[in-house]
Amino acid sequence: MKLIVAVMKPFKLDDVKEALNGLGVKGMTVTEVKGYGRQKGHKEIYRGAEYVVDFIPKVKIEVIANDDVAGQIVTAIRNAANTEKIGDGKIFVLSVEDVMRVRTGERGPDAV
Amino acid sequence: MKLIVAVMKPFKLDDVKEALNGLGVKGMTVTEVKGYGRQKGHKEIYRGAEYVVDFIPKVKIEVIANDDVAGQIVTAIRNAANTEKIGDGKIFVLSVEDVMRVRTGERGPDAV
Amino acid sequence: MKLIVAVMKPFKLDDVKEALNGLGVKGMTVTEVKGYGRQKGHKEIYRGAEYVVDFIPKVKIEVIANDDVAGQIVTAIRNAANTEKIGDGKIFVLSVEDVMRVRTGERGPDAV
Amino acid sequence: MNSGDVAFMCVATALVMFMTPGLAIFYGGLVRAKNVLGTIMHSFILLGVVSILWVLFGYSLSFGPDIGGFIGGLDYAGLAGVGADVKEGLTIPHILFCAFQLMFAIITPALITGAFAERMKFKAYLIFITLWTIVVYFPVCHWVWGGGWLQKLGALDFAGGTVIHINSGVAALVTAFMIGRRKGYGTDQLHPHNVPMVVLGAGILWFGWFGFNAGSACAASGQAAMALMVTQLAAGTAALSWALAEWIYQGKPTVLGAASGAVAGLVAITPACGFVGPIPSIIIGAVVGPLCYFACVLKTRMGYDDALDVVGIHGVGGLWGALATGLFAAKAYGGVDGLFNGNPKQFLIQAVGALAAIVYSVILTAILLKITDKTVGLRIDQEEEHQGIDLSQHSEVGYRF
Amino acid sequence: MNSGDVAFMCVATALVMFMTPGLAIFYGGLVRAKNVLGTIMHSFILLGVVSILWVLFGYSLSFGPDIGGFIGGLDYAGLAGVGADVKEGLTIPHILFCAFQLMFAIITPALITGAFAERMKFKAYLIFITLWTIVVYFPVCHWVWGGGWLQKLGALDFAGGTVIHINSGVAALVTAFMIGRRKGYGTDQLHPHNVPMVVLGAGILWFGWFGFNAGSACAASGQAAMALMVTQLAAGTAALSWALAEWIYQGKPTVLGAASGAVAGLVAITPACGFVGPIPSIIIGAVVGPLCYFACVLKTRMGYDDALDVVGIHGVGGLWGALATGLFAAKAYGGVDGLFNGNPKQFLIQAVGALAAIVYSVILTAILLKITDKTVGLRIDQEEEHQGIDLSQHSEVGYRF
Amino acid sequence: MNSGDVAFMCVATALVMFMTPGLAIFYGGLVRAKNVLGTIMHSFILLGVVSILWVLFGYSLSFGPDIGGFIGGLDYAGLAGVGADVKEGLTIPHILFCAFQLMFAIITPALITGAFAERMKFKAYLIFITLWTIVVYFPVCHWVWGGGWLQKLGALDFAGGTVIHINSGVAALVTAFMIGRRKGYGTDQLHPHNVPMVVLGAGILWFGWFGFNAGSACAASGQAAMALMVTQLAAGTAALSWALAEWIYQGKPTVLGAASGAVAGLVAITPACGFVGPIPSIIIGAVVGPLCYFACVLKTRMGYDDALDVVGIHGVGGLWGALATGLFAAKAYGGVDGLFNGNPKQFLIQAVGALAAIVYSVILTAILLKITDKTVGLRIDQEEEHQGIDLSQHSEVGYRF
Ligand SMILES: Nc1ncnc2c1ncn2[C@@H]1O[C@H](COP(=O)(O)OP(=O)(O)O)[C@@H](O)[C@H]1O
Ligand SMILES: Nc1ncnc2c1ncn2[C@@H]1O[C@H](COP(=O)(O)OP(=O)(O)O)[C@@H](O)[C@H]1O
Ligand SMILES: Nc1ncnc2c1ncn2[C@@H]1O[C@H](COP(=O)(O)OP(=O)(O)O)[C@@H](O)[C@H]1O
Repeated sequence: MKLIVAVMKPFKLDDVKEALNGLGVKGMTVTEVKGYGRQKGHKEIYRGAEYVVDFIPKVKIEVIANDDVAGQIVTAIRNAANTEKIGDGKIFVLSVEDVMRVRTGERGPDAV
Repeated sequence: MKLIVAVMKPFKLDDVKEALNGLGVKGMTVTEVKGYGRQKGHKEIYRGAEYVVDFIPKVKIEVIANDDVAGQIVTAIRNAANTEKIGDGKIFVLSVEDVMRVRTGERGPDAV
Repeated sequence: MKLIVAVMKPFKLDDVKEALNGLGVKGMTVTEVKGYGRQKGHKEIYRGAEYVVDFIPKVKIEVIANDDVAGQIVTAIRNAANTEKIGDGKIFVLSVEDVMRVRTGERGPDAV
Repeated sequence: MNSGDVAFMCVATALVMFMTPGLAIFYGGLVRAKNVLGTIMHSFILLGVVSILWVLFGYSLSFGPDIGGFIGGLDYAGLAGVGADVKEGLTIPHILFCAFQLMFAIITPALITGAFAERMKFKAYLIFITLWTIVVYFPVCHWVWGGGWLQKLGALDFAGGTVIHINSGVAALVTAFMIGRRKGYGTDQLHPHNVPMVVLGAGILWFGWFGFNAGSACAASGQAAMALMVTQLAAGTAALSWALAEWIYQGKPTVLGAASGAVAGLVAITPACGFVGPIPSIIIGAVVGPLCYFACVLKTRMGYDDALDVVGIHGVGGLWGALATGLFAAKAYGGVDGLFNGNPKQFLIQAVGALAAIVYSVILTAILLKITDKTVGLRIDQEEEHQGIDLSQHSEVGYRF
Repeated sequence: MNSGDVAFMCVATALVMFMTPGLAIFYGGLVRAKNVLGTIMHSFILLGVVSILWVLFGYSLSFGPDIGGFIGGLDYAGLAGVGADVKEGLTIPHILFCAFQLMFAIITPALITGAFAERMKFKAYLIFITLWTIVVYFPVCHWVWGGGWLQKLGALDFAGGTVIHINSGVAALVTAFMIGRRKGYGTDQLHPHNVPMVVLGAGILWFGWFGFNAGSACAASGQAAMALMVTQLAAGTAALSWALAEWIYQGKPTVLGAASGAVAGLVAITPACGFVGPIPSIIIGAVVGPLCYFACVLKTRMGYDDALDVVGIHGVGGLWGALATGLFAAKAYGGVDGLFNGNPKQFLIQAVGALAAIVYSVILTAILLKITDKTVGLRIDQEEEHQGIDLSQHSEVGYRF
Repeated sequence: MNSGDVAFMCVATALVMFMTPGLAIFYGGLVRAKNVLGTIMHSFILLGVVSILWVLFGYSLSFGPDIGGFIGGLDYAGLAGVGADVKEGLTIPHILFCAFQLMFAIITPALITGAFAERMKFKAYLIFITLWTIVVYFPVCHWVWGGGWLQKLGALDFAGGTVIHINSGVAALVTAFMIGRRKGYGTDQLHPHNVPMVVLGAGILWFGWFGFNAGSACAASGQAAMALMVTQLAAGTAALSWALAEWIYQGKPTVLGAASGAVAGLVAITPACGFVGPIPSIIIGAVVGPLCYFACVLKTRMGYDDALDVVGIHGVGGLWGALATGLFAAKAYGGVDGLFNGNPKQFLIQAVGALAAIVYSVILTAILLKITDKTVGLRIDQEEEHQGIDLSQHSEVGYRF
């Protein structure tokens, strides 16, 4: 099983959710994060002073998936989250050793 | 070493903390997240319109543990977090290559 | 490729960012989390009652890096985040199977 | 008609109205984020419910011609005869007096809501609070201000220590017992989600309370001015004395303590404010801070869950205020003398007034709660309580940052 | 000069001023967090812009000697001759009347801003709103209150149903159409980020509205007192009736609904408040809640994006209020009789007044928007809209928790 | 006694009281979230501390029979002889004048607290601020309003530019220097955590300031009305002129800038408001916006850490206001003529008054800080500063969303 993590622009979340629904992916976990990268931060003004804020609001989604669909999921997220502008974010895949569904105690692929 | 990640209902956090204390687990990191899954979202009303909000508040805990206790930890979390109702969440386990304690610079199992 | 995760004291974030810049690391993702560990929580007073709050504000940073620089990054974070006081946090390293840059669709080391 | 008095009472009425949103903000900040809206709604909706009751028959029951010392007659039902003409015995329009008193009738039941915060069904709430306003507030108001038996007895209650604070504080106690504790009480940290909001609410209450207390003179008079000053002194002193009590007993003074102390001081000076001068008001405030603080400490030990300390602040503070009026009152300020000015009888009368309100409010509140519980059920179920009343009762969430 | 009246009108002026920050808070809570500051700014900056316009020529255009029933002359430009002496026909200083009216001129354009929230360029906003105040507000104000043709016709508008609410509500409709929908309208959840803030704003508005409505009597009189009472009754009833409509049609009463209803009630009673008594005010409030609620439901169906429901609340509520004045007005309260008191003509006059304001405001608003669009462009670009107007227009963020 | 004046002054007193919670909200929003409560506490607790000082001897030192032009005698200690009877020379009760002035004595020290926000020990704060109120505020208040030497000299200070704003602004400067910069100053972003809260605070301040300025007429008079109008004009203009200065020099107008400008405008018009008309008030406001803006820019360059710009806004704005009074004052409005009306002497007198306050406040503030530092230490330690003053000084947290 894989853990697919994607960091992306917040307003793309709904599109990504739709795309995953399309693949039959039934769950994910979403975190509000701040990203630092090539994308230029915004300027802020505060009583005569000026600051550049480098950390930009992003959302991170985490999806556990079975090995066979992981590739499709990555592609689907990429297509949905892509705006072709800098700051679109990253997707990365980790290997998961074990998964358990809390409610039932099921383990492994059944728990996904 | 393992990284045990659990996504669960927020009001179960204290129970889980107690359960982990019982196992002698001395640390964890907690994040507020929003979950999307089989659990039905709630309805919201806004000036005559109605929306279903699919993303439900959850907490995510991350625990680094040595290999020998990882299994026990998963079981303990499961038992503490289980309400037998849909939306109880998931636990997954990843393999960790290295751990360091910032304060001392200790590495590996000692750093956990 | 590696995923380097560090949990640390919030006011050290800027120092860590500088340190990573120094290594040419161009990106990271930051999450506000709460930590539970050896560090004693703070007391709170509420209308005659007293509580100890165990969960302490921390930040978590996630950096994806190629294998060759991962070690340096861990060291750099450690040096920047270290205050030699309890509660300085942990760094851990996971192995990443695949990385993709959303904007370009690049994969692997190029996407980092 | 005196235009200065009309000007004064119009503004005083507006100020007292403003206290109800202020209370909504005060209470709203004290609950957890998932219950903020439902808690606000408890106060806010009364601006509608009680306004209508007041016009229909509430004003008449409270201030209509006295029937047996217990209740007013229905002569003013529908506000018949209550117009823009000057009210007999006053210098302001009858409708203005009626409007001013309406604001008191709105905020009194709203005060109670802190006791059962975070767990009552909204439907049950509406039923209970409507009944309570009719069956408890209107009569007690009549007793003290509308020509009822306590007024005839000579009980002093300038702006409503007995009518408002003891009355609601005691109702709060009964409610807290009968609805039971919140889930997680004693284990989880059921703490305020927004303390700056609480302080803002306290600030609005304080501001509005000048209208409440000084306005109770019904004229822009020297008595009003003195009431205003002693209101300030009692509130300020109590803010300080609560914080100091915390500092001594728990090692730190808190901001919530100062805000709570201010409210306690305002409560305590309410019955006394037309009858005492600056020094007694400082004493009243100095005592009420620690007194209410320890009442809150005690609550924690006794184990009932008066969520926002209505008993500790309004009940205990109101009782102290009613009795203190009997101690410190001085004829020179506009009433009669109290114990310390050589008139022990007044202290007894004050005690009788307080006792009557307590007994009446306890019994009636308990009955009304039982009725409500039997018909629609008082309490939300466990899942709903986890979700919070905002979502479960109103399908809304407070914040989306 | 009557000191009671001066006292009253000074405070009323302060209260109406307070409504503008109140509106900023009300609207600010209704938008998403990334737009909170820009939305606040729309109201707040008018405290400066309109103040200056008012002194330069606005007061004069509105209240200067009538020119053909349409506009005032420039005799008072620069507030020449507007001093601390008593104003003819009143008992208060001329400058005080001028200050009181200034506050109305500030809040009226501010009301419109809810329609185009979250997407207008700040520069375009300033241009448009300045022009609108000059070309629409000042004339219509003159028509109704400054001795213009509607006043001569006998249109009743005690505190500004036509001048303020219909006028701004209609302008809002035009703006919503011409600027287009927000990104994500109909798909994303463009929900309030801070409902407690909305309720606080509503509370401040309600409080200030007592100055607005009662102050429109220009004296601390019986009429002022009655206006105050009916304001309370309409607002409270409408808060309840909107929430009940939701309860019936959607299964839950919401807090936002109660707050929105309160504002709708305040809007509806505004033109009527000097001319009706308690029972009509309750009817006016009872009707306006569901009416505006369904207007909001309808908007969702019609698909234009009046972001904060200015049309549904101020337009529809103001129209109902203007007509209801023609229905319920009674000579005894200070004006003339309405339809239900045997004077159908007044109803017609009210309808004419409303219609005139609608036609004039629609046409002029559309022209001004076109001009602004052609010169600097109305709308921010897509990236800026994602970022929010706080960052894109003001380089600021609202919160940092 | 004049009931209109009593009505007016009661409300004015309430309005000025409301400014202190307003300031707490204003300052509270400007600090980081971990310091919000401690910052609020700095203002809020003074409602208690200064009230008590005032009754004990503060009123007497300020307004008691003059001793050598420097201080008042103790005749009114414990408010002896200060009752509900009319005060000589006025038309309101003595106790009401005393209450009104109390509110000024509360907010003045509260203003200073912005300078040392986020880093002072609470115990040290209480000691310092109590001493400052006694040793600096009471005397300077006596000089200007209580029959002291500046009043005899003919210095004009209608509502407290010198007494309140220069005085506190200068104390702020000294404090900022002596307590040192916050950790992270110049590197971290020590930004406001809640700008909507700041605007709300500014709105409350503005609202309350009408009581402050118009109330300083001590009667519901034409002068009060004019003071009210010019207060509005200066505040509105300055909100706009600060925002425009930003727009020109930094490319964007900010909401915080508009709010800061409004406060600067209110500060600047304070000494002048009883003596000038509309056009001068617009000029005063137009100048003070950019002036204070650049004062803030300059601060950043000079490197001292006046955290919330008390010097830049109250110090600089108050100084400009005091001098502008000497420029624009016109006999016709109630005082004497200023420079532009042919009386250059008045400008000199104003400068002398300002200078005296500056010198006195600098020296005494420095001494009091030194004493406090030597006894309990001014500053929290580094760990506590990281934690924030809410937790370290009050064992509380502001928010729990
Ligand atoms: N090395 C990295 N490790 C972790 N997260 C990263 C890394 N690089 C970028 N990110 C995340 O991806 C986001 C977008 O990256 P950025 O460099 O701005 O644009 P792009 O991905 O289009 O090249 C960042 O805001 C950050 O959250
Ligand atoms: N495939 C997944 N990947 C990541 N998180 C998931 C996944 N499926 C579920 N979750 C998380 O677990 C939570 C509970 O899942 P849900 O399907 O609602 O109930 P249950 O786990 O009881 O079957 C979700 O809210 C989400 O946070
Ligand atoms: N076993 C663990 N798994 C995950 N996170 C941990 C673990 N132990 C500690 N942490 C994180 O590190 C932080 C610091 O740990 P703590 O034990 O307080 O101090 P130290 O790391 O200096 O020994 C904690 O607040 C928590 O966020």
